[in-house]
This record gives sequence, structure tokens and C-alpha cells, in this order.
Amino acid sequence: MDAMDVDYLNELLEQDVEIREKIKQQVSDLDKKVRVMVGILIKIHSTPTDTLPPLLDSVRPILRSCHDTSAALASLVPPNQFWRWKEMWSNSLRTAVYSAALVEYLSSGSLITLSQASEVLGIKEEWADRFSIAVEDYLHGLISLVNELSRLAVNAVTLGDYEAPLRISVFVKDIFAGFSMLNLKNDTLRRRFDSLKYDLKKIEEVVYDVSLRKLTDSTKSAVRK
Amino acid sequence: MDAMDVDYLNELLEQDVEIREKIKQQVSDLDKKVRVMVGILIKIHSTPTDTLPPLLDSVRPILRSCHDTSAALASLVPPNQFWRWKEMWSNSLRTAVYSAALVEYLSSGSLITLSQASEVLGIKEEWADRFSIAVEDYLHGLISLVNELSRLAVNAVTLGDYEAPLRISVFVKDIFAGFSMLNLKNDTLRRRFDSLKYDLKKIEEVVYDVSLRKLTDSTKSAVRK
Amino acid sequence: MDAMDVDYLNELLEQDVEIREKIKQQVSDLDKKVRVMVGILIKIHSTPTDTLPPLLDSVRPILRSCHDTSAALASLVPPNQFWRWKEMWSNSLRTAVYSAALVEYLSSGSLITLSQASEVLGIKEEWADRFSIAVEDYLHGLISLVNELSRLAVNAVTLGDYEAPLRISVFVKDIFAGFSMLNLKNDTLRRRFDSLKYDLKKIEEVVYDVSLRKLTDSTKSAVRK
Amino acid sequence: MDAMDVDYLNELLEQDVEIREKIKQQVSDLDKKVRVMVGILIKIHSTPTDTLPPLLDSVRPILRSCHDTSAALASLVPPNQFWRWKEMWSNSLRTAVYSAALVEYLSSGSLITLSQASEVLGIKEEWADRFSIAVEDYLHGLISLVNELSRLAVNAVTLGDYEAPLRISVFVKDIFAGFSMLNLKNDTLRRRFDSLKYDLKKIEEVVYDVSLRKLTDSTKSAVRK
Amino acid sequence: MDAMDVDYLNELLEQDVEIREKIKQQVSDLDKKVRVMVGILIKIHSTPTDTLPPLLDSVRPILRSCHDTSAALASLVPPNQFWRWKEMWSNSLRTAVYSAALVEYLSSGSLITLSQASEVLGIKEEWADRFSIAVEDYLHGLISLVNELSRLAVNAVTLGDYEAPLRISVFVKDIFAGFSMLNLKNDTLRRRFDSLKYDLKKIEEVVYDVSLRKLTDSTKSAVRK
Amino acid sequence: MDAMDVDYLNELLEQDVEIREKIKQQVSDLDKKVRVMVGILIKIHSTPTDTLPPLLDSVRPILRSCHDTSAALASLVPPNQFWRWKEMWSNSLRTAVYSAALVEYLSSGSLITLSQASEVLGIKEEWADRFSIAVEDYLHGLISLVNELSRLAVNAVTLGDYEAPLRISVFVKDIFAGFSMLNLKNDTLRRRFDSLKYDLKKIEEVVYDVSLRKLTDSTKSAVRK
Amino acid sequence: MSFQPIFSQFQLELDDHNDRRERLIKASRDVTNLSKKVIFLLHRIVNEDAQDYRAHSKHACERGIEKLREVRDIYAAIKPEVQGDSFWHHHHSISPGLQEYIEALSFAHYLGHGTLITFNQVQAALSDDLGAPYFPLPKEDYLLGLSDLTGELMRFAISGFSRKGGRARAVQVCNFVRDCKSDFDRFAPFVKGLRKKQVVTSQSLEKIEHAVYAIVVRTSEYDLPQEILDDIIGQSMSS
Amino acid sequence: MSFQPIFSQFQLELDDHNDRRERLIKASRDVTNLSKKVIFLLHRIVNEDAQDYRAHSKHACERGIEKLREVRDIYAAIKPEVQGDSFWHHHHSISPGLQEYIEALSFAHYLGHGTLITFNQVQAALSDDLGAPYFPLPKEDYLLGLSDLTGELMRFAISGFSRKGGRARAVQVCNFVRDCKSDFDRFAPFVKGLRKKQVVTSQSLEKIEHAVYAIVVRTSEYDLPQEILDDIIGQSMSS
Ligand SMILES: [Mn+2]
Ligand SMILES: [Mn+2]
Repeated sequence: MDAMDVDYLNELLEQDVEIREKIKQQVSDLDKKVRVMVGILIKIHSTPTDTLPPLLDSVRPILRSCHDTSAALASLVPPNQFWRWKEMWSNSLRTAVYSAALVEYLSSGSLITLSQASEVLGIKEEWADRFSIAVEDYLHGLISLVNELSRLAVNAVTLGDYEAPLRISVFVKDIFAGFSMLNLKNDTLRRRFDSLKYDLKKIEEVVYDVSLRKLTDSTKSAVRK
Repeated sequence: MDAMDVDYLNELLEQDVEIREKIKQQVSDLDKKVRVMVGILIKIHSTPTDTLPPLLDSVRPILRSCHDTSAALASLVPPNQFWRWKEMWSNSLRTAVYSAALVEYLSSGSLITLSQASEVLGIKEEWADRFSIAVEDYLHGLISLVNELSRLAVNAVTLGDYEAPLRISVFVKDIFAGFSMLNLKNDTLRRRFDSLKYDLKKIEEVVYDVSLRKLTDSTKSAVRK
Repeated sequence: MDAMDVDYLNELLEQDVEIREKIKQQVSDLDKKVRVMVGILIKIHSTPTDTLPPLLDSVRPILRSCHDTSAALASLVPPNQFWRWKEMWSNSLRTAVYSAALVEYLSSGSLITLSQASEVLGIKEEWADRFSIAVEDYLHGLISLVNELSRLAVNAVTLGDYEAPLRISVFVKDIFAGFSMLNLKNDTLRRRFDSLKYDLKKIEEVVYDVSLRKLTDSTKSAVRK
Repeated sequence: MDAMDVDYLNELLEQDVEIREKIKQQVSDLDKKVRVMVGILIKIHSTPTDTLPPLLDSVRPILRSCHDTSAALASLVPPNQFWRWKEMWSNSLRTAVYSAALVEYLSSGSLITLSQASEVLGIKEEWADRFSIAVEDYLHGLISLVNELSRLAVNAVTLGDYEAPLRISVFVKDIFAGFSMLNLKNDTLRRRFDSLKYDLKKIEEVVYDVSLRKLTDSTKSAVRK
Repeated sequence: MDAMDVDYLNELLEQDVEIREKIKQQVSDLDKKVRVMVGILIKIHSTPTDTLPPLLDSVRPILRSCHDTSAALASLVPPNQFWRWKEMWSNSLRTAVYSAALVEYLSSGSLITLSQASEVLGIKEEWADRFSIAVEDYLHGLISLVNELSRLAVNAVTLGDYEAPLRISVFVKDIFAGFSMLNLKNDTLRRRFDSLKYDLKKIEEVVYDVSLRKLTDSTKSAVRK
Repeated sequence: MDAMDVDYLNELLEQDVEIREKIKQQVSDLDKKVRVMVGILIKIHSTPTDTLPPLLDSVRPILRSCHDTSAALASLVPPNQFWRWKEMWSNSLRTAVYSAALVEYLSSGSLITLSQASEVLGIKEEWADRFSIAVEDYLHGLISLVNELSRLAVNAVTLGDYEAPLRISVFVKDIFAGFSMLNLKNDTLRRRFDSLKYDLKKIEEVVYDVSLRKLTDSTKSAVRK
Repeated sequence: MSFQPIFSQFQLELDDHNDRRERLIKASRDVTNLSKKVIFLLHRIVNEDAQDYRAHSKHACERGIEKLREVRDIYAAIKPEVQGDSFWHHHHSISPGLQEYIEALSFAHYLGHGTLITFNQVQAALSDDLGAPYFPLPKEDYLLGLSDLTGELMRFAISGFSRKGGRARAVQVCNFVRDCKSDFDRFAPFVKGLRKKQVVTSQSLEKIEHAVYAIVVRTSEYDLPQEILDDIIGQSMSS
Repeated sequence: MSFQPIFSQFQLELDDHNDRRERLIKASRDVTNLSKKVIFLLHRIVNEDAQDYRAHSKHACERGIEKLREVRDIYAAIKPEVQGDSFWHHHHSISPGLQEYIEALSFAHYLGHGTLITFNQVQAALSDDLGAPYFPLPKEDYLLGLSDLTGELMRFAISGFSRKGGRARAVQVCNFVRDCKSDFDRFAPFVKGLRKKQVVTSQSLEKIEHAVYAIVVRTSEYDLPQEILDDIIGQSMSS
């Protein structure tokens, strides 16, 4: 029975069970952080634009705290086994990317890049074979960003900000154009991208409403003059 | 639109399609070789023990020709992506392991180890993150070996070889004991292992029949004398 | 199997069948009451705000009639077995909670608490290990409330009431924020909460439509002045 | 082999085959008629209200031509076997009921009754044990009617008819209230009824859009006062 | 709301609910009896042939007690609605037929006919439009009989009865030939009949084992001659 | 859609329906013939070898009667559309091939070739683009032949014929080796071929049993020598 | 083995068939990819800003047809493999790519002509320059390919919403898709798989209907002509 | 947010519940793993060669029961979490491990005593040294756990086939499993999931029946007593 080397084989088989257990725990941690961020970011819809900065500031430390989770996951995954385990954290990581992207847009008006997102979440390039943001996870994050911005366009008007929808419209159209140039397979990503059309349409309707109102107002005021 | 860097993302997405295509081709090649070996090894059931060596000799060059396929696959799989693609060749590789193991048993009467199997198929240790024999694939190969040996026990008797079943019985019991000590999850491997019991039982029945016949014959001859 | 055990187990199992049968009957009773309430409450969508009170008054006696059912169920369930049987009445109870919550909101504009809901439905605290409103059932009731209010926001406008949507918006956003604090598992509650987003969006859009037109109106009136 | 009486059993089994074949043919005929009606009725979505009458007139002869099919089916089904075969025509008959109901609503604004539907399709009361409209089939027809009307509310507005949605809203709410009082089991009918909520909501939103913009005569005049 | 005539429709729908409830109860009764019989008949596999009669005698009174259930069901089903409700008792009735058929075979060695089965279970011919044994239910019962007999062939040998398999083989081949001549549709019955092949094969293998070793009287005597 | 196109396509589609209907009828005819042959051939398992010839003779006229069906099908299928319609008769034709192959083996001990099978069933070479035996259908027929022969090996021993299993073993091993040369896709044929292993095993075990007991003349004489 | 000669023949035939099958599947996959890319391209072009929409749209059509010539090259290459009864033997392998091609082709055609491409026009596109067909066009593939078109038209209508004239075009597309649905419904019982696609078409239709409705409702408040409204939007969007 | 106080309370409750649930699932998973290992261990021990089978089998039982004490430790540790109505709240989380434990326990018990462990014996094994139960044993789990036992007994009977006395034991197991099946059939309509497990039991039973049948057929040719046959086999196997 030497030949089969039962102990060696058994060890290999049991390691997996243990790794799975530990990754699960880290992902559950990441999940908690992500949920807190989402909970805070919900408030952008009732926060006037000029009081946004403190709200965003309260998210940043949580984003930073993801560095620990990232490091932990990178150390748990055995070298070269990124693709074996990545399904376990995909969902949570996508939402983390979304949070980082939303903070970035609301702070600077610009689109977070994949490498910026990695940096924000403390994911080092040298971990590529163990823990990184897969392209599709980054793109899922962007789609969630657009979903949220379409709601924001509506609520901004309610809060009296008539400029935000226009800015959002330009930004989202750019993202949409970018996605159009990607060769997506017929999978979840593709389906979610297809649904972006409705977000885009909603935003355009808001811009349209606002422009027409402005026109009527200006005509009126023109008349008054 | 810079931020999203469409070309870069597209490149990443398209690479996968191409890799998949190329791996498929190599696997189809491996498959052909494996099928030829299986076709030759079928004949052990009608080949008397003393004329086995030439039959085994005709399999060896084909086993060696797998080195090329192994090297090709190792060069196709990007570093660290072993786990992403391995499902594609699992089936073929298991049958290759089975062929190597059968040749080994019939030549030397011993059990091929995981590292011997890798060597026979020309799989280098340094490719571990791209192409290697996963433990479970090795074990699947062994189960196929036992399936075949249980048939061989029956046919050996028909061919007049009453010793082979005993040898097979001892060998298979050792493998069975080895498997019993592994902590298998409830998956295909576990189910196939459970089915080994019937092979084992079949072999034992043959041994039993043969021993009893010998006894009766010897009693008879004893009586006659 | 031990003969005594067979009889003993059989007896236990038949007892359960009997309890189940009796609970079923009570739940079917509760169900009828609940269906009548839902049938009446459907009419809020076509009832002008000022004629709501009599409609709500017609629901209250039915809510009170649930006290009997509650008492009956509390007496049927064996001590400590609340969680064993609760699936049987969950759906009906959730709808009863929803009815109570809707009546409360439309009467007082405030959110019914869990203990208020228990009181309205005649569920005593000392029955906690046999019959009570589980947190999740209460939360399900609230989600149904939000579903209904999003429809009401739309229909209020049709009925000429432009203030209701705003009130609903504030109320629902508060509930939504409350839910966001909760760590829901991946179950029905979670999925239903996720779908609240769409109700919220709908309400926001109504508020948006109304504000946008008020803007013009106020400008108009401002202009007129 | 006497005992099994193959001939007798075969006769029983073959009768069924023949009846099935013949019913199939009639159902296929009914299906063709039904498909033509549906094809014509699709056009209501692009036909202005005042030119509807000729369109409806072109459907009526086809409805009448169903009398033959009904008579044929009633003569094919053996006495007492209505429930055995009804699955075969349920789908087609439901769509026929839907067509009749839609024509009725668009002509007279009223809801077709079960006995009116039977009359329109030429189904005689004395065939009850062989061919009739089962309650559930009638109700399925009504649900299809509501599905279509919810789309019509949308398209009527596109065609410039702002009154139709209001009429549809009142009509559908009545049907909905009726259904709410029925004791439906947890089957397809129940599920389809549950989905009516979405149609109702959609219609309410159309009425909302129209009222918000004070486009209907009724709202306009209300405003004027 | 008159048109939909909710009360009338509800009455039609509710009648069914009540009938269903009552039939359910009777079927549950029948089920209990059937389960007891099956529980007793399991013991044929460990009962030597010569002590079978008392075992069969203990089943007969239970078969007789089914008369009550049959009468009750016949009185519950409304005229002409046999085909509407039969699914509810099909399973139990098939098992009752199987029990009657097994008792018949073990007592007299002959195949129970459809009308004998009806008689044993107290099902009167004049109930044909309300309660009877449908051909397919009878055939399902026979298939279960064959399933059981194939196991009995094996266990009879274990109990030292080498003649039983031969008798079973002849009996089952006759049933199999009968089925082959039936024009079965592609449904459950067909699939179960197709699986009879395996039972037949198993029985043939038992007969083979017994003949090979010349264990039966017939073979022994054949050899002796 | 172009009006002319609609009519044109409709016409084409209805033509197909008609062809399908007519082919169905012929196939149903063929099916009846095939079922009769299978019914007769079932009896080989209880027919002693020396009385087989009359049984086979009774099959031959039915095989010949297939010529008409073949001619009818060849005239129904439009030129070049063999592969479009062949699914319709595949099953029946495979069983016809099986019948012809079994008759051939039992008469002459040899394997029927594809062209012999075509001739027996009256299929002319010049119909190749409309009606012929596809390679896979021929192979399916052979697999059915092996399935049946494995049962025959068992039953022959029961009937006292100890030579038949040996002959069958040699014949089936040759067929099996032939199949092993083929590169089958992962379809039904592949799965059925994979299952041949079990038939082969069964036959080998019968030969084993017989050789072990030295029951055959050959083994007996071998031993004697 | 005594049956070697018999089976050797089959071995050759099956290997030949499998190889051909592999080649055709590869070709079909290439056709699918090319067609999908053309569909993407068409969407991209029509989403670009342009002064004269009609000319721009014709230009898109031309670009699409031109790019689709690569598909014809593929079909020309496999022509020898799908002659005679071989076509129906391999129809399963060819069908997916063919339908995607028809989808792309009909989309380009719609953009250029505003009509549904006819059966003969598709068959002509599947023929060489002398008019000899590479293979016969099965009507099933024609219908199934077209029924996918409605999904693309929905995307086209909705994402072109804010372009100049986009609203009017959405109304046109809406009526066009409704007619398609009505026509295809007649064929549904005859063509396997069409019924399922019709469900998708219905959904697409409803989405367009809703979009068109939204336009009408929103513009109903203002007594301005569509043209002027378009201008206003155009200005504010480009700002 | 004005409802903060209301929801804060729920937040605490739900978090507490989730945490407890996680702990219990973890515990249940540990119980499952331990029990599975004990089942493996039992198979391994009984497959060892031994002179006195009865003593060896008793020894296996003891080893198993001893190893299963670790499970009792786990249950002792979670006892406070599953008191009162909390048990049924978390029953879903506890149930899988509990059934696996009962399977292992009943297997050990069968090896030691040749009988089916009774309900009270299992409840006793789920109690502390003073006899106080860690939690009430649900009859459903008792029955479902036992019905998995038949699968292990099948493996036991078939893989012990060639040991000394293995044939006689297989006959015993066969009758035992047949009785189990008959008894459990009565409960099947009352216990969710039992019917499905009974199907597996039937299959196991048939497998054992077939193995036993094979013994009888094989030994029928020789007029030798079972004991002597066993010896002959033993000799040739060990050679
Ligand atoms: Mn598409
Ligand atoms: Mn187990």
C-alpha cells in the first residue's frame, strides 16, 4: 500500500476543505464591510450635492479597511489557484468595486480604472495568481454604478439640482459607448449590459424634462421682459 | 472614454476565446491517442499471459507520444490558470493515466504512483501551475484500472490461467484498502469508489471458484490414486 | 425494530398529524378574514383621502376578530414548538400584519411596531414559545406595506392629491433605511427587500413629476404675482 | 395468456388512440381559427378607436365558424369523458374565449359572461358531459383579456386617445375585484391572477401620467371649474 | 361586477374543494390498508414456500376491507366525473391491484384478470362512470407484480427452493409476451414496461444459475436419464 | 413582411406538413411489421437450437414485406433531403436491421453487412439521397443484436446448449473490436456502445462458468487430451 | 478480428464525417462571431451623431453589408462540403451561424431600406456573384433569423431615443415590429423554436411600445412641434 | 432616520440569530465530518482480519462509540444555544449532522449488538452523564438517520464477503435490512424525505439479496459445510 501513499493523497484532499472554510470566513467579513458602505451610499439620493463630501468621507475608511481582507485572501489562496476559488468572492468584490467607483465619480466626476480600483481596495499586482479583480468583476461593478446614477438623476431634480442629470447623462453615455465596443459573450454580463439601455433612457428623459421646463421658463421670462 | 480602456479590456476578453479553441484541439489529439491505447489494451482479455509482452510493447510508444501533447498543453495554459481550464482535459487525462497504470501492472505487477504516471506521460513538475495530474484524476484512473482487472480475472480463467485471479485479488485489495483510508467527499469519485466493491466481490468469487475446483480436483485425483 | 418503539413512534407521528390538521383549520379561518381585509383595502386606490376613515373603520372589527384565531392557535401548539409549526401560518399572518400596518399608516401616518401589531391581532406575550409574530413575518408585512404604498403614490395623484406622494416618500425612505441596517440572509426576505428598490424608485419618480410641475406652477404663480 | 386477454385490453387502448387522433384534428382546426382571430386583434393596438368597428366585424364570422368545431368535438367525445380529454383543447378554447371577450369589451364595454361565451362559440348546454367551457378556462380567457387591455391602455395614449385608459382602468379593477373574491387553488390560474397585479399597476400608471398632465377631458374640465 | 357573477363561479369552484377533501380522506384510508398489505407481502421473500398459505390468508381480509373504500369513493364522485378525479387514487389503487395479483399468483399460480381484480376489491361494474379500475392502472399493477416476482426468484433460491424460479420464469414470460402485443403510448406505462426486460433478464439468470449447477429436479432428472 | 413572401412561405411549410404526415403513416406501417418480428424473435430464448429454423423462416416473409415500405418512403422524400427526414424512421429502421442481423446470425453464424441489410429490406442504392440505411442506424442495429445475444448466451445454457455461448463470445468480441476502431461522438450511439461492455462481460462470465465446469465438448476434449 | 474490413470502411466514413462536422461547426462559429460584430457595429454607427439621419443610416447599411462579405467568403469556402444531401446532414452545425447571419443582414437591410428583407434577397446574399446559391436557404432558418431581428430593433429604438428624430423612428420601429410579430405568429406552429422566440419578440414589442408611449406623454404637455422639441433636446444634450 | 430605534432592536436580534445559526451550522458540519470518519473507521476495522469475529466486532463497536464521544462534546457545548423553543428554530441547521451521527451510532450499535438501536438509546446518547438531554431527539431525525444505516450495512455485507464467516453474516444483514425496510415503510408517509431514502434502502436490500443468493448458488455445488468452505477460501486468499 506504500505505492498509493495514502497519507500524501489524503493531505492534499483535506487541505481544500480547510482553505474553503477559511476563505468563506474572509468573504463573510468583506461582505459586512460592503454592506455598510452600500448602506451609507444609499443616502446620496436625499443628500444635497453640497453636503455630499462628508458622506463620501465616511465611506473612505471602510474602503481602506478592505485592504486587510484583500491581504488575508491573498495569503489564503495557494499560489496559482486564483481561478479555482474566485467564484467564492466574486459577488462581494463586485459590490466593493461599485462602492469605490461611486465614491470616485461623486468626488472627481471621473471613472475609476481597473488598476485604481485595485489600489483603492488594497489589491497588489503581485498577487495576480491568488487574488485580483477579474475584468468581468470590474465591469459588473460599473454596471451597478450606472444603475445607481440613473436613480440619482431623478432625485437630484427633486432636491433642486438641475445640473446633475446633465453631468450624469454625459458620463453614463461614455460608459455605455465603452461597453458597446466590448465583445461580450451571452452571459450575465451581457444581459446586465443590455439592461443599461433603460437606465440611459431614464436619464435622458430627465434631461429632456428639465430642458423643456427651462425653455418654457426662459420663454416666459423672455415674454416678461 | 480613456478611463475604460476598451482595447485593453477587449484584449483580455478575447484571449480566453482563443486559448479555449487551442486547448480543445490538443485535447482532441490526446483523445485520439488515448482511444488507440484503449483499443489495444482491450485485447488483454483474449491474450494468453505469455504473449502479453509484445502487446504491451505496442502501447509504450503511444504513451511516449503523449509527451508532445502534455508539452503543448503546458505551453498553452497561461501561468497560474491550471484550475481555470482543467475540466477540458480531465476525462482524457484520466484515461491516459488508466492506460499507463494498466501497462505498469501487467509489466511489473506494481501500482503506478502519481509521480510515475506524470513521468510516463511527460508531465513536468515545474508546470504545476499550468498542466499536471490532479489527485482526483489520478484516482479516477486507478478506479478504471480495477474495473478492467475484474474482467481480466474472469477471462484469465477461461484462457486457462488459474493464477492470475489470485494475483489480481491481492493487488486490488491493496488499492481498495488505500481508497478506504481517503476522506472522499460525496462526489463522482466517491460513487465510483463505492462501485469498486462489486469488482472486488467478482474477483473474490473467481478466486473462490478456482480454489474449490482445485480442491475437488485434487481430492478426486487423491481418491483416484 | 423494537416493537415497542414502532408503536411509540407511530403514536407520536399520528399526534403530529392531528395537530397539523387542527392548525390547518385555524389558518384557513385566518386566511378568510385576511382575504376580506385585503379585499376592502384594495379600495384605498380609488378612495379620495377625505373619505378614507369610514373605509378603515370597516377593517378594524375584522382585525379584532383575529384575536380568537390567535388564541386558538396558541392553545394548539405544544410548548416550545413555535418554530416547528410557524411555516403553516406565516403567509396569513404576514398579510394580517400588513393589513394592520396599512390601517395604522393611513390613520395616524405612523409605523406600527411589532408589539403594536401583536396587540392589534390579540397575540399575548406569554405565548412566545407557541404563537407570536416572528421578526421576519413582521418585516414581510412591512414590505407588503411599501409595495402597496408605491401604488398609492401613483393613484393619489390621479385622485388629485399631490401631497400624499411626498408623505409616502419620506415614510418609505425611513423604512428602507431601517431595512438597510439589517443583516438579511439570502432568503425570500432578502429578495423581497431587494425588490423594494423598485418601489422606492417609483415613488421617487412620482415625487419628481410632482416637484417638476410645482416648479412651473410656482414660477407661474410667482410670475403672476 | 388467456388471463391477460390481450385482445380485449388492446381494444380498450386502441379506441383511445383513435379518439385522440380525431380530437387532435379538430383542435388543430380550432387552433387555426383562433390564430387568425388573434392575428387580427393584434391590430387594435394601432387602430384609432373610431375605426375599430370594422376590425371587430371581421372577427365575428370567424367566431361563428367555431360553432362547427364545437359541434364536432361534442360528437367525438364519448359520454361522461369530458374531463378525460379536456386538456387537449384547453389552450385553444381559452384563446377563443379571450377573443370573444375582447370583441365584446371593445363593442359594448361590458364583460362577457360564461354563458355568453358558450353561446358565441356555439357550445350547447346539453353537451356538459362531453364539451363545455370549464370555469377555469373561462377565467384564463379573462386573464388574457386583462393582459391585452393593459397593453391597449399604453397604446391608446400613443394613438392620442386619453380617455381609453380611464375606461380600461375601471373595467379591469372590477374584474380584479371579482377575482379577489374567488377561492383559487395554488395552481396556474392562481399564479396568473397574481400577475394581474402588474397589469393593474401598469394601467394605473398610464392613468396617472394622463391625469398628471391633465390631458383627459374629465380632468381638464375638473381643472377648469 | 354582475357580469362576472362571482357567487356562481365561486360555487362551482368550491364544490370541487369539498369533493377533493372527501376523496382525499378515503384515499388516505385506502392507502393505509394498502400499506399494511405491502408490509405483510414483503415477508414472502423470507418465508419458505410451504408456510406461505397462512401469510396469504392474513392479507385476504384486508383486501375484503377495501370494499368499503371502493363503495365510499363510488358514492363521492359525481356522475360522469371518473376521469376528473382518478389521478387522486391511481397510485393507491395500482398497489391494491398489485397486492391482489400477488396473492392470486402465490395461491393459484394464475394471473388475475381485470374483472377478477375489480371483484376482489369490491368495485361494481355499474360504477363505471365514477369509480373503476382503468386499464392502465391494472397494467401498472401487473408490472409491479413482475418487479416483485423477479426479486422472489432470487430469494426463493436463497431459501432453497430451486423450482420457484422456473415457474416464475414461465409466468413472467407470458405476461411479457402479452405486454409486447399491446399498443402502448410513450408514457409511464411504456417506460415501466420497457424496464420489465431487466426483470426478465434477472429471472433468466437465476434459472441459468440453477440449471448450470443442475439443482432443479427437472434438470437433475434430465441428467439422470 | 412582404405579402408574397408570406404566402410563399406558408405554402412551403404546408407542403412539409403534408410530407411529414405521409411519412408518419409509412413509418407507423413499418413499425407494425417490426413489432411482429420482434415478437417472434423473442421466442429464440426458449427455443432449442435444433428447432430454430422454422422460427426464422416465419420471420423472412415479414422482412420481405418491408420492401414496399422502403419503396414508399423513397418516393415520399424529396431529392437530397434524406438527412432532413431520417429521424422519423430511424428507430423503426434500426429495429428492422436488428431483426435482419439476428436472423442472419442464427442462420449462418455470420455478421450481416450494411449492403446485405439494405438488400434484405429492399432498399436500393440509387435512393441514397432519399432513403437508405445510415451507418449509425446500421450500428445501432448491431448493438441491439449484441444485447440480445448476451441474453441468448444465458438462456442457451438453460436449454442445455453449452456450445452457443462460446460461439457468441467469439462473434461479439469481434463486433466489439470493430466498434472500438470507430471514433464515436458523445451521442446515443456512444452511450449504447459503452454499455456493450456489460453485455460482453456477461457473455464472458457465461463462458467462464461453462469452461470452469468443463461442460463444453471442446473443453471436455481439451481436458481429455 | 474478422470484421476488420467491414468496420474499416465505417472508420473512414465516420472520421470523414466528424472532420467535416468540426470544420462546419468552426465555420459556423466564425460566421456567428462576424455577424455579432456587424450587429454591434451597426448599433455603434447609428448611435453616432449625424446631421442627415437618412444618409447616415444608409451609410451604416452599406458598411454592414460590406463587412458581411466576409461571411459570404466563408460560405463560398465550405460550399463543396454542403452539396446535395450533405447540406441537410450538417444542417444542425450550419444553422446557428446562418441564423445569426440572417439577423445581421436583415438589420442592415432594415437600416438601409426600412423594410424586412425578403426570402429571395437572403437567398441571393447566399449566392455567388453569378447567382449560384452556396446552399439552399431553409425557410426555418430564414424565419428564426428574422425573429431575432426584433430584439436588435428594440435596442436600436430605445438607445437611439435621444438622437435627432429618434422619437419618430421609435414610432416607426414600433409599428414595424408589431407587424413582424403578427406575421410570424402565423408560422409559429410550423417552425420549431419559433414560438419561444415570439415570446422574446412580444417582450421587445412591449418595451418599444412603452418607450413610444413615454415620448407621446412627455411631449403632450407642450404645444411645440416635434422638430423644435428635438432641437431643444439636441442643444441641451450636446451642451 | 426616524425608525432607527425600532430597527436597531431587530438588527441586534437578527445578528444574534445569524451568528448562532453560523455556529450551529459549523457544529453540525463538524458532527457530520466526525460521524463520517467513524463510519469509515468501522468499515476499516471490520475489514481487518481477525480470529474471533464476534470479539473483533464488539471491539469495533467500542472504538466507534468512543470516537463518537467527540460528537457528544460538541452537543454539550452547543446545549445552551438550543434550549426551549430555540431548538426548533435551529432544527434545520442541526438536523443534517444529527442524522449522520445517528447513522454512525446505529452502525456501531449494530456491530456490537446485532440489533437496531432504539429511540431511547439514541436519546440517551444525546444526554449528559446525569441523563439530562442536550436537546429533544426529533423522531424524524431518528428515522431518517436509521434509514441511512441500511446503505452502510450493504457496504459492510458486501465488502466483508470473503472474510471468515462473511457469508453467514451477509445472510443475517439481509434479513435485518429487510425487516428495517418493512418497518420504515409504515412511517414513510409521515416523515418528509423518508420515502426517497426508502428507495435507496430498497436498492441496498436488492444488492444484499443478490450477494446472498450468489453465496447459496455457489456453495450448492459442493456438499461441504459452510465452515470448511470458509477455511478453503481463507487459505487461498491469504496465500
Ligand atoms: Mn441578437
Ligand atoms: Mn452513509
